[in-house]
This record gives sequence, C-alpha cells and structure tokens, in this order.
Amino acid sequence: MELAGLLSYFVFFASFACIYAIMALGLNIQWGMTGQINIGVAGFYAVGAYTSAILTTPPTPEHLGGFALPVIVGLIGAVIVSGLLAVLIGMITVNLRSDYLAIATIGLAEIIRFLIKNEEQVTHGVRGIAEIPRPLVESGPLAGPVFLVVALICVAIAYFLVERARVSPWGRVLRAIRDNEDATKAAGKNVVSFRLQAFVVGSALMGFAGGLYAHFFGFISPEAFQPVFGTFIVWAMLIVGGSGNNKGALLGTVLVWLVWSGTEIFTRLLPADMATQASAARVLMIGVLLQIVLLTRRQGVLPEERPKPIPRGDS
Amino acid sequence: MIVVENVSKAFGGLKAVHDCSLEVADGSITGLIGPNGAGKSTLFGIIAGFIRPDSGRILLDGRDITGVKPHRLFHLGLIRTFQIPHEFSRMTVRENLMLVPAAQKGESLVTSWLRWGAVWQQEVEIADKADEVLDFLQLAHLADELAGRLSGGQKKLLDIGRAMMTDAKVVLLDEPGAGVNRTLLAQIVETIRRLNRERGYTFCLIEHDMDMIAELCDPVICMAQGTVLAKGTMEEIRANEAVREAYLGHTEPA
Amino acid sequence: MIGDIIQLLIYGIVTGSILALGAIGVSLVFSILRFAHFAHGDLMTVGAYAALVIVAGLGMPIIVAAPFAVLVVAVVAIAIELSIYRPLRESSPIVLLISSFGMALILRSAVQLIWGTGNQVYASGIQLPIRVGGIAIKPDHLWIIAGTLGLIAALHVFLQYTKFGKAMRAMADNVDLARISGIPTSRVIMIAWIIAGGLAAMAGIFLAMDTRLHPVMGWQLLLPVFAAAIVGGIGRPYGAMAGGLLIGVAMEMSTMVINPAYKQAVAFALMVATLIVRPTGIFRGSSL
Amino acid sequence: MSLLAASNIYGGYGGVDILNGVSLRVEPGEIVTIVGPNGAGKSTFIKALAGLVTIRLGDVRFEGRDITNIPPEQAPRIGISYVPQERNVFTSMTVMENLEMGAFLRSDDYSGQLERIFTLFPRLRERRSQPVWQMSGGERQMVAMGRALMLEPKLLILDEPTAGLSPLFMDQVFEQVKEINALGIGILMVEQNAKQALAVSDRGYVLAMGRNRFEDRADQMLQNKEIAEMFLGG
Amino acid sequence: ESLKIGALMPMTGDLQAYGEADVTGVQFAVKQINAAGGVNGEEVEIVIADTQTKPQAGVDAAQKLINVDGVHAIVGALSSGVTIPVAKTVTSREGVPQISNASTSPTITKLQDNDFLFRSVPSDAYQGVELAKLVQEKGFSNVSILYVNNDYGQGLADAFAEAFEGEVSASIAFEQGQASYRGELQQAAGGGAEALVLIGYPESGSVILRQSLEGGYLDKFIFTDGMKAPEIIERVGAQFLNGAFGTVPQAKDTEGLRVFREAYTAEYGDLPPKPYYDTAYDAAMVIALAAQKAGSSDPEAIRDNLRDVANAPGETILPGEWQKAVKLLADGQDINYEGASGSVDFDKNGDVPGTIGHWEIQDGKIVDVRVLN
Ligand SMILES: Nc1ncnc2c1ncn2[C@@H]1O[C@H](COP(=O)(O)OP(=O)(O)OP(=O)(O)O)[C@@H](O)[C@H]1O
Ligand SMILES: Nc1ncnc2c1ncn2[C@@H]1O[C@H](COP(=O)(O)OP(=O)(O)OP(=O)(O)O)[C@@H](O)[C@H]1O
Ligand SMILES: [Mg+2]
Ligand SMILES: [Mg+2]
Repeated sequence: MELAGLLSYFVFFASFACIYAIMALGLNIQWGMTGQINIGVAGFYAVGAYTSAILTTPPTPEHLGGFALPVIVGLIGAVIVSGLLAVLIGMITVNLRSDYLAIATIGLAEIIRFLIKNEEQVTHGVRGIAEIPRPLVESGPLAGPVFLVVALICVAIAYFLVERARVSPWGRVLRAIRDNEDATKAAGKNVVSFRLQAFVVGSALMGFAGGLYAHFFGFISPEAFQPVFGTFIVWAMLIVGGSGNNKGALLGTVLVWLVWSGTEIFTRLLPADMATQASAARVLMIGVLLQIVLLTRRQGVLPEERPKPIPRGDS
Repeated sequence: MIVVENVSKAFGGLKAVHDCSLEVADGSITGLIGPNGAGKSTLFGIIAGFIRPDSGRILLDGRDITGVKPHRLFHLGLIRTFQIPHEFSRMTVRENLMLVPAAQKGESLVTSWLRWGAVWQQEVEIADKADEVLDFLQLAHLADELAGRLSGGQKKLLDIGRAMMTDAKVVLLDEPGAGVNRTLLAQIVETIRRLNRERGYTFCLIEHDMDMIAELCDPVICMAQGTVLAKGTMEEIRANEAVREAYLGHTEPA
Repeated sequence: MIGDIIQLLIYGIVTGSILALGAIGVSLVFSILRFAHFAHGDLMTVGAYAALVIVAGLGMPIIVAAPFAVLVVAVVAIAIELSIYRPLRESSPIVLLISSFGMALILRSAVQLIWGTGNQVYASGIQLPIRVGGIAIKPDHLWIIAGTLGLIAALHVFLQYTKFGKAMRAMADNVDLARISGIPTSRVIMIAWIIAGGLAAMAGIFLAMDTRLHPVMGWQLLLPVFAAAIVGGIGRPYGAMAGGLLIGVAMEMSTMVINPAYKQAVAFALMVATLIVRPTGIFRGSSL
Repeated sequence: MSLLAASNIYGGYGGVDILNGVSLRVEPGEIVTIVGPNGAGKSTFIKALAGLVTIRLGDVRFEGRDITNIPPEQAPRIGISYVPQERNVFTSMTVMENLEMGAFLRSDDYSGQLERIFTLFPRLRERRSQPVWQMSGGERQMVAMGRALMLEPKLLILDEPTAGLSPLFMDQVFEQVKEINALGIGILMVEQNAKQALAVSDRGYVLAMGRNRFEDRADQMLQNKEIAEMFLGG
Repeated sequence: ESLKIGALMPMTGDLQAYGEADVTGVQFAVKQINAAGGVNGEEVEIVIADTQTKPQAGVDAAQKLINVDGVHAIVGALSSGVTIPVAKTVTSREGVPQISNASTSPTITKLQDNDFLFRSVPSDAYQGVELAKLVQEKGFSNVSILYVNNDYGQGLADAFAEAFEGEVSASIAFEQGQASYRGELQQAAGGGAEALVLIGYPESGSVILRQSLEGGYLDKFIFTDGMKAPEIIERVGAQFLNGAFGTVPQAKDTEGLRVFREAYTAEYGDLPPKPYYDTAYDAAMVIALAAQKAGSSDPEAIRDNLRDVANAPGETILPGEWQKAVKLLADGQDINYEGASGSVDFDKNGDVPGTIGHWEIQDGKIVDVRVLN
C-alpha cells in the first residue's frame, strides 16, 4: 500500500469511527445512563440510513421516493423518523424488565431488517439503494476528507449534547431510574416519560448515525444492518470504553474500531485464496480480543465518572 | 387529610386488605400497627398509588386520588418510604437527596442544553438544601459516599431525608424504626415530631416498636386481617383485648 | 388444503422440537446465571459439526455420533464457563451478554475455519418421504420428535425428583443465600451447563438432520429459541417445550398466509406480544 | 474450647477495611448479642464469619478448627447456620421450598424439625405453598429464620432476627432463641431491639466503628447507664 | 504507472463455487501478458477482493480496491446484485472501468453508469427466451419458478415468464442462506406444476433441491447458468438429478475458444465445469489491451479505448496473442479482440452479443449438449 493508499485508508477508517462514535454515544444514553438494554441498535441505524437515502437519492421507479433532497434534509429526516419509531417501540417496551427489553429490541430490529429486505417497493429489498449522495463533495480525492470533517463536527455536537445531558439533573433522574425504579416514582418522577425520552434521544442519535453511514458509503442494503455490524460492535465499543462515561464511549469506539480494521489489514496481507479462512480468522480474533478486554478491564478502560460535586460559595 | 373508604385488595384468593376504612387527620401523627401480614404495607401501596385497589376509594384533602400514579401524588404532597429501604445505591448520598425536589429546570433536556446557567444556579441551591438535611440526620460525613454502601439503618435515615427534601403534606413511613439503633431512633422520633410541629407535615407511620408509637402517635390504628381492628390513643389500644390477642401478646407490659 | 395444513403442522412440530431443546438451555442459563446467552445457537452448531466428524469421518450412524457431540458441547460449554463467564460473573449481566455474543462469534468462526463456509449434510442424497395419505413424512422427522420427547421427560425427572433441580432454582434466586445454605454453587452451575450444552448439541444435530449443516445454522435459530423461551416462561422446561412448539407451528403455518420470508418475524412478533401482554410468559415463568 | 473464637479481625469490601480488629467468642451453649450503632460493621463482621466477606487479617476458629475465610457453602457443613440481615429468603420460591433448601445438606428425615418450625411460626404452615415474594416483611423474616433452623446447627447466627416483627412474634422469637439454645446450640445475634435481646443473652458486645467497644455479661450491660444511654436507647 | 487490475470476486458466500475458477481466469490472462512483456513494458498486477456474494461487502471491497489499492480497472463482480451497486456507487462515480464477467441481469443494459460499466457476458434477456423455448421443446406446459431474490434472479424469472407459452403457476422469490425453503416449495408445488425452474446459486440451490425431493414437492428441475456446478449433484445425488437441464451463456465453437482451451488445459490440466472463467479471462485481456493502446494506466483512458480494441474493425487478436497485439498497436494499427467466450464486441451500453448453451445432467455429470440460437 502506498502512502496515498494509507492516507485514504485512514480517512475511511476515521469516518467510520465517527459514525460508530455517534451510535456509541446514543447507546450510552440508553444503557450507560438509564440501564436500558437495547440490542436493537441496528434497527434504528437502518431506519435512519434508509430514511436519509430515500430522501436524498435521485428519483427512481425502483423504490419509494428518490426525492433528491439535500443531504442535510435527509439527515434531519433520519433523526425524526428514527425518533418517531423509538417513541412507538418505546411505548410498548420501555416498561419491560431490562433483559426482556434486550430480547424484544433485538427481535424488533430483526423485524425491521426483514421488512427492509422484503418490502421492495419501499426499500428495493436486498438489492439495496445505490447512488446516495455524499455531503458537499461527491467523488474524487477530496470527497473522503471533506466527509471526515463533516463527521467530526457531528461527533462533537453529539458529544456536547450527550455529555450535557449526563451531568444535568435530567441525567441524574435517569441514573436514579437505573438504580431503583420504584423509589424514583416515589420521588415524584415520571419514570415512563424519562425512560422514553432517553430511549428516543438515544435512538434518534443512532438513526442520525445511520443517515451519515448512508451518505458515507453511498450504498445501503439490509446486510449492513446485521446484528454484528449494527449492534454488537457498538456494544463492544461502549463496554470496552466504559459505559456511563462519554469519553469512554469515544475511546472505546476508537479502540474497537482499530482492532476491527486492524484485523482487516492483516487479512488483506494474506493470499487471496485464503480469503475464506481469513475472514473467519478475523472474526475469531475480534472475539478473542473482546474477551481479553472484558476479562482484564471489567469496568471498561474509563470507568463511569460521577458528575462533579457542586462547587459552593462557602464550604 | 387522607380518607380511606372501604378499600379492598385481594391477591389471588388472599384478601390482603378487606373493606378497610380509616382516616388520617390533618396535622396528626397517626400510627398504624398490626400483626405481620395484616395488610399495612399493602394499604400504603394503595394510598401511594403503587397498587390499584379492587374496590373502594382514597381521598386526599377531599379529592379522589384512587388510581392516581405515584409521581402525580408526589406533586400533590403525598410521599412514602419503603419498608425495605429503596435507596439509589450507585448514587452518592447527596445525589439521593438532590434528586428529589420537584420542578427542577434541568430535568428538561432542552433547558439543560440551552440554558445551563439557570440549571446550574438551581443545582447549587438544591445541593445546599441537601447538605442541611444531611447535617440534620448526622449523615454529613457520608455525603459523597455511594448510598449502596450505607448500613441498613443509615439507609432508613436517608429515606426520611428524601421526604425532607420537599414540601410534603403527608408522609407515609413504613417501619422507619426497623433495624435502626435505638439511640438513633430517638433522633428519628425527634425529627418526625419537629417536622410535624414546625413544618406542619402530617405523618402516618407503620411501626412495630411500641415505645416509638406510644411516644409519637395519636391516634393509633390497629389493623388485622386487612381491616381496622381498633382505633384510639395508645392507652386505649393497649387496653384492647383483641389487640393484645392478635398483636401485642400478653407479655407486653401494660 | 387440509393436507397442506397437516403437512405444515408436522413441520411446525419438528421445528418446535428443535426450538424447545434450545429454549430449555437458554432458559436454564438465564435463570441461574442471569444473562441471555447469545452463544447458545452456536453451541448448537458446534454440536451438529461434532457429530459430523463421527458420521462423515468414521462412517458411524448418528445415534453413535450424538453422545459424542453431547460430550463435546458440554465440555466446550464448561470450558467457556470456567475461562470466561465465571471470571466475569461479578460484572453486570450485560457484560456477560456481550461476552457471550463475542463467544458466539468465536465459535462460529472456529467452525468456519475447521469445516469451511459451505453447506454440508450428514448423508448426501435424499431420504425419500413416507407417504401417508397426501402427507409426506420424512423418517428423520419421527426421530427428531421422539428424541425431543425423551430428552424432555428425562430432564423433567431430573429437575423434579432431585435436590439439584431445586438447588438450581434457589441459586437462580439468591446466590449468596444458596451458598450459605450449603448448596455447592459451582457444581450446580456445571450441571446446568452440561444440561444446556447437551440439549443444544441435540438441537443442533436435529436441525442438521432436518435441513443442513452450515456455520450460521444455530445463530439463525437463536432468536426463535429466545422467543420460545420467553413465550414459554423463563425457567420452566415444560414451558420452553410448549413455547417451542407454539413458535415452531406458528412459524411454519404462517407461510400459508404471508410471505415465507417473514417466518422469523412471526416468531419475534409472538414473543413481543407475549412480553407485552404477559411478561412472565404464557406459562408463568418466575418473576425474579 | 470456645465454640467460636474470632480474634483481631480486619477486613471489608475490597476498599478500606470496615472491620478494624474485632474479637469475639461464643462459648458452647451461650447466647451472645452484638449491639452497636448503624454502620458499625456488625453485619460485616457476621458476613466475615460466614465467609461472605474476606478477612484480611486475624483468624476465626470454630471448635478449635481454623475456619478463616471459609467458603460460604462449607459453613453449614460444619454446623454454622446464618440468617442475613437483608435478602435472606429465596423470593421466587415457596415457603416450603425455602425450608427444603435450608435442609439441603440433610439426607435424614427432617419432618420433626419441620413440625417444630411450623409450631413456632404457624403462619408458615398456613402459607407453605405461597411464593415468598408475595409475603409481608414480617412473614419473610419468619421464613428466613425457619430456613436457617432446618439444619439444626451447632451455632446459629442471626442478623437482626426481629427487625420488622410484630411485638408478639418478637417475644416469641426470643423465646424460641432460648429454646433452641436450651438444646445446646450456641447463638450469636445482632440486635437493635437491644434490651430484649440482652435480656435473653449470656453476654453482650458493643461494636462501634469496626472495633470492640465494650463487652460484658448481659445483665451487667443492661445496668450500665453509660452504655445504655449511648447504645441501647436510654 | 504499472497497470493494476482489481478482481472483485465471491471468495465466500453463495457464489463461492465460482470465485476461484473465475479468479484463475483473470490470473491466466495476466500470466500470459506478463510472460509476453507486460503492459506498456511493465508487469500487470492483480488485487483480489472478496465480495462475499453480498452487495454491501462488494461495495466496500470495490471502494477499497480503488481508494486504497489504487486499481485502474475492475473485473467483476459476479452476481448482478453486487455488480449494480458497485457500478452505481463506486466505479461510475470514481471513474474506473468495470467489466463484469458474469452479471447477466437485463437491468444492467440500461444502467446509468457514465459508461464505466461493461460486461463480457450476454444479457439474460436472451437466456430467458432461450430457456423458455427449451422448456417447451421438452414438453412441459406448467412450471413454477423459484428465483433468488436479486437482480439476477428477478431478471431471468421475468424474461422466462414473458417468453414461456405454457402456464407459470407460481413465481416466487427466495432469500439466500435460509435453513428451510419448505414454505416456498409448498407454494411452488401448489398449482399443479410439472417441474421447478430454479434460478439460483449452488449453495441455497442444493438445499432447495433436497427439500423439494424430501418433502415430496417437485422432482423435475430446470436450471439456469447459476446452478451449473457439479456441487449440486454431489449433494443431492445423481439419481435424482439425471435428466435435469438448463441453459448457460456459451460461446460458439470459434477459433478463439479453441486456442484458449488449448492454452488453458496446457497450463492447468482440466477445464472447470463452471461458467465464467472464460469471460473473466476476456475481461482482463481487453482491459490490458486498452491500457496498452492508451499508453497509460489512467482509468478513463482505458475506458475510452475499450471499444477500440475489442470491436471491429481491426486486425483480429486471439487469446494469447499479446505480442502480436503490442506490435500492431505500436504500429498504430487498429485491432479487434476475438476472445475465449466470443467476439467481445461492446455495444453502446457496454453489452456484448452472445449465444446460449443447453446443458444437462447425465449419469451424474454435467454435459454441454449444444449451443442454442
Ligand atoms: N404482591 C402480592 N401478591 C400476593 N400476596 C401479597 C402480595 N403483597 C402482599 N401480599 C400478602 O398480603 C398480606 C398483607 O401484606 P402486607 O405487606 O401489607 O403486610 P404488613 O401488614 O405490611 O405486614 P408486616 O408488618 O409484616 O410488614 C400478606 O399476607 C402478604 O402475604
Ligand atoms: N456491600 C458493601 N460494599 C461496600 N461497603 C459496604 C457494603 N455493605 C456495608 N458497607 C459499609 O460497611 C459499613 C458497615 O456496614 P454494616 O452493614 O456492617 O453495618 P451494621 O453495623 O450492620 O449496621 P446496621 O445496624 O445499620 O445494619 C457501612 O458504613 C457501609 O458503608
Ligand atoms: Mg409491611
Ligand atoms: Mg447490619
């Protein structure tokens, strides 16, 4: 690989990391702060991606829309639609016990994937949606770096929103719910509403990340939203980094993504006729590395940070 | 203040509360005693909106609150504690208290995002108040400790502290004395009395410690098998043969 | 038409039996160790391939291969328990859940590395169906159903008439208290893994007999297995069986009215509906 | 030889020590009560005896045998039964199953002991097939006691056995403690109903801040004004 | 800069059975070229990337081929379902020529690809029609179709159904990689069909065949090119498949084919019983010729010269005649590549004309019966 190749690989890597970072932040609101186990991350990710794709691609008879709207409109749409979906799903599931919520959400995410696969008039089924525009610069050597800058800005905004939410009294109520739901009710908080808010804000961020992904990759199909890429890896990022800690979420994203991509570089070095073994070996390696991290750093690299005590005038 | 009218609640075939009617007068400290399993905690659950009664109704200041959600009741000034302490174990003791006040600006996400200054100012006020309460309960040295690390009795105190963080009208205390060191209990008793006198809180408390009941409560209501067995001053209750039979036992010095 | 329905019912019972065997294990692990074991489907896969070694490698019949596969999966499960899950037990259940998800990846890719990514079968060629009226019954299907019934009956005896059965539930409830009551918790956990792993191996073998071997075969079945466990009520073997049958039959029957591609969605939909209407499962699981 | 002898115990939950040198003994046939302020480390000490909290320094002997940091599941085998302060019942199981679990280690016929427990707590007989999560606080406490008694131990450790019990049952529990003790079983209990507890005890200890603060014969202790004021509620 | 060709092939997934043979096709071409002096005097390099037979992975692989490995042209992908998104999102945007050696979907003809997508295999618009004729010839009047749910399957199924004069009692899409296809088979068998037209790939295809036979649904099978692989016979059993038949894009017995076969067997021994290694070879050849003609490895220049070197008029260049081509081009002469799979004449859509062959399973072997037309 030449220098130019390495550089563009880095841009590719970093852009993807940004997308995952936004998902990890969204998940941190749900799991790290509220204790909701959402294993349906991929579902919201997919819905965001498809929404933005349908809104921004050129008109076509093959699937719904092709409304050729600007990318920014697509992304806003992604946030709104995934948020609305979260309201819907949240209303029926937020009161489930956390482990049941886990299984319910992964089930719902899979249903979403089935719908995307089979409702061809809307999503073009397994054929996917191609020709999704990139923000600002469509192609050529500048497209990658420009996207990266956009993505970094998005991460910064998402980080600000989530971190502020965490240290605010809103975040405190969420942590209380995580600890003891009945007592939170007894303290006059509308638990259902807070949970729903957390679920929706987190899911909307995932939807936003999905939109970014669509515009980054240019093509989406149901495969991109399989549990491994859409959900598992995000969880791994959050847990490795340290759940409940937003810096941890970012750090975890970079670490896990480094490993994931690192193993890819490794497999690219292998001869091509070993491709079958190589891709399996890669997944194996990721699994093993994850176990090692979990075993050696239970709390994640950065443990949950308590909001700083309030500084007061006298004491 | 609180009127319970013919409330019943059955779990399966078991009538935990059965056609129970009672009143908690404004400004009183009403004691609720009765054998284990008499339905006291269940009745608290019903009053505080955690359990839906099968029949009957609950009035708060003349207003029907049957089936109203706990968090709404909280805003109507009705607060409960739990028999088994319900602390927020992974939050600090101070945070446990700071959580409680209602209408915190920062509980709205949008306000937190856009008007941080106002949120912060209010935080400082609430923190000050929490520290006052902690001083009062002699828990100040544990303010930054995780609540999960408190001992059983300290958790009880914290529960009471949460009730002190608001302008409650009625506080339902489920066995505030159980497992609390007797010397500390004397303080709790004092606290309850002061809150009652100085701030006009109305209390209704379940307790098995007759000394505490005798010292604090008037009137005392004794429940058995889901319904009211007797009501009166502690002396009257002690003199009641049925109560002695069902609850106090004959060894209890009269 | 009636023929079609009966035919689908048979397929449903076969699928349901396989789901039930998986669901019992999931449910056992869930109630004792308190986490959703996402590697369970891949344990099934390992079981199926372990049997393949004997069947294809030594030319033995499945009935000989099955005990070997049960042993292999039990050993694999215990090895995972000792090396990964036990050290992680003090962390939150979600860490275990994610770890088991990682374990699923490890098992799956190991299978791919060893046996390749393609489809395989125990016996190439076709097993022609027995025809009864208009209904085609594959002999393997009878084996699957009979085998499942036998295994579940045996498990029932174990849980009902041995101390360990109850000890498992006690542990599921309160580990510390179980320990101070003298219950040897690590041994109980081992037994649970042996049962869950063994049943998973059988489920994998049955699945392979019914369809084919493929590295993702178990993973694809995992969510219906969870669905069966939840619909049946976590912590009840008979519930898991009933849940499995219900989900299996519903999945196969649904193909009469909706696009077969939505078969899995039917399982999830049933599960979500159950969770909402009766969170403890239709057969009243424990509500810990 | 003491039934139980703990000397100079240090230990805690991983961070700082909660126990800073606690010593205590129970002679055969004795009832010993520990009192002390909330958070003194009483429960922690008991847990350390039962193997649920790691002892960093010091040693525990049971009938002369070193049982420091014994695995918790071993304790009942050598004759120690323990009722924790919190989470002391199997909530998802029925009353009967809780009692059966208490007898997990027994392979003999324990129906006599079961009968004795039902006589002590008639409510348990009534509710034998009710799941415990449906029971009131006091009823649970009875189940917890019942479970521990199933084993007929040599030493019974009770962490606040009467918390939440009605006066009637509280008296009965203390009665029963005496009766159990009369069979030669040593009893170590932590109590906040200190006066009643000491009234049935042979000796008492006061624990404060993880240290021995005071120890004496129980009747002496009840008469000690200073101690009564500071720890027994005047 | 030396020419780099990306081979975008399914090394895993449903079309895994074809990946290796097709990579060999590309490698064989490059081997011959490098042995004869290379393109513009430099050795040609191949970078292989795995599509996993999945569009998402395919697009990812293509993006990396271009942006990271810096290839100048791409051969592949196989399945139309992968080729189309790759062309739409990657090659047409980045301006890199892509020649698919196996994607037969009719959709590709009309694709908006800025003229960067070509193929060295004929469109299924022909195969569907020829298959319909063949089925009628064999005397079937009622069939049902199961097709893999992608552009390939749908394109062929539509073309077939339109041309078939008998009854198509059901036409059902199926997903790759499922464990059970009984629901689909039940529907397919429902309408009194005599045979099943199975348009798919060997991996899921053999599962469908087994389940159809074991469930007693249908036992006569008709295939297309995607199922022309000996693996299916191995898995299902020869006795059940004897007599099954199908179509495949197949070259007429031309001079180019003869020369290629000779050279190939000399190098590798046997000819693989699978399609598309020859079209892969041709794709690599024309890319190299175009680069030679352009005198550079610039992707756009290669694209601009593709038709010049592949189409008439010009001196005929057969497989293996690299030195001859280099010489003619150096002399400024026009050349016309006539390849292993046919004349390889790209029309304005980047399509090539072609002929369809009839194959059958006889005595457990795949036999090429004849070239239809
Ligand atoms: N969720 C439930 N399901 C079934 N039965 C219940 C449930 N909750 C309580 N009960 C039963 O209702 C009766 C009353 O219980 P409750 O907790 O109100 O008693 P209590 O008066 O507070 O007793 P204590 O003084 O022991 O706390 C008990 O017999 C208990 O077993
Ligand atoms: N699980 C735990 N993890 C960390 N610290 C703990 C834990 N449990 C108790 N502690 C700490 O140990 C100290 C002693 O607690 P312990 O429960 O032993 O007190 P106690 O004397 O039994 O009080 P009480 O009478 O209120 O039950 C407490 O101050 C608490 O901070
Ligand atoms: Mg109660
Ligand atoms: Mg204690």
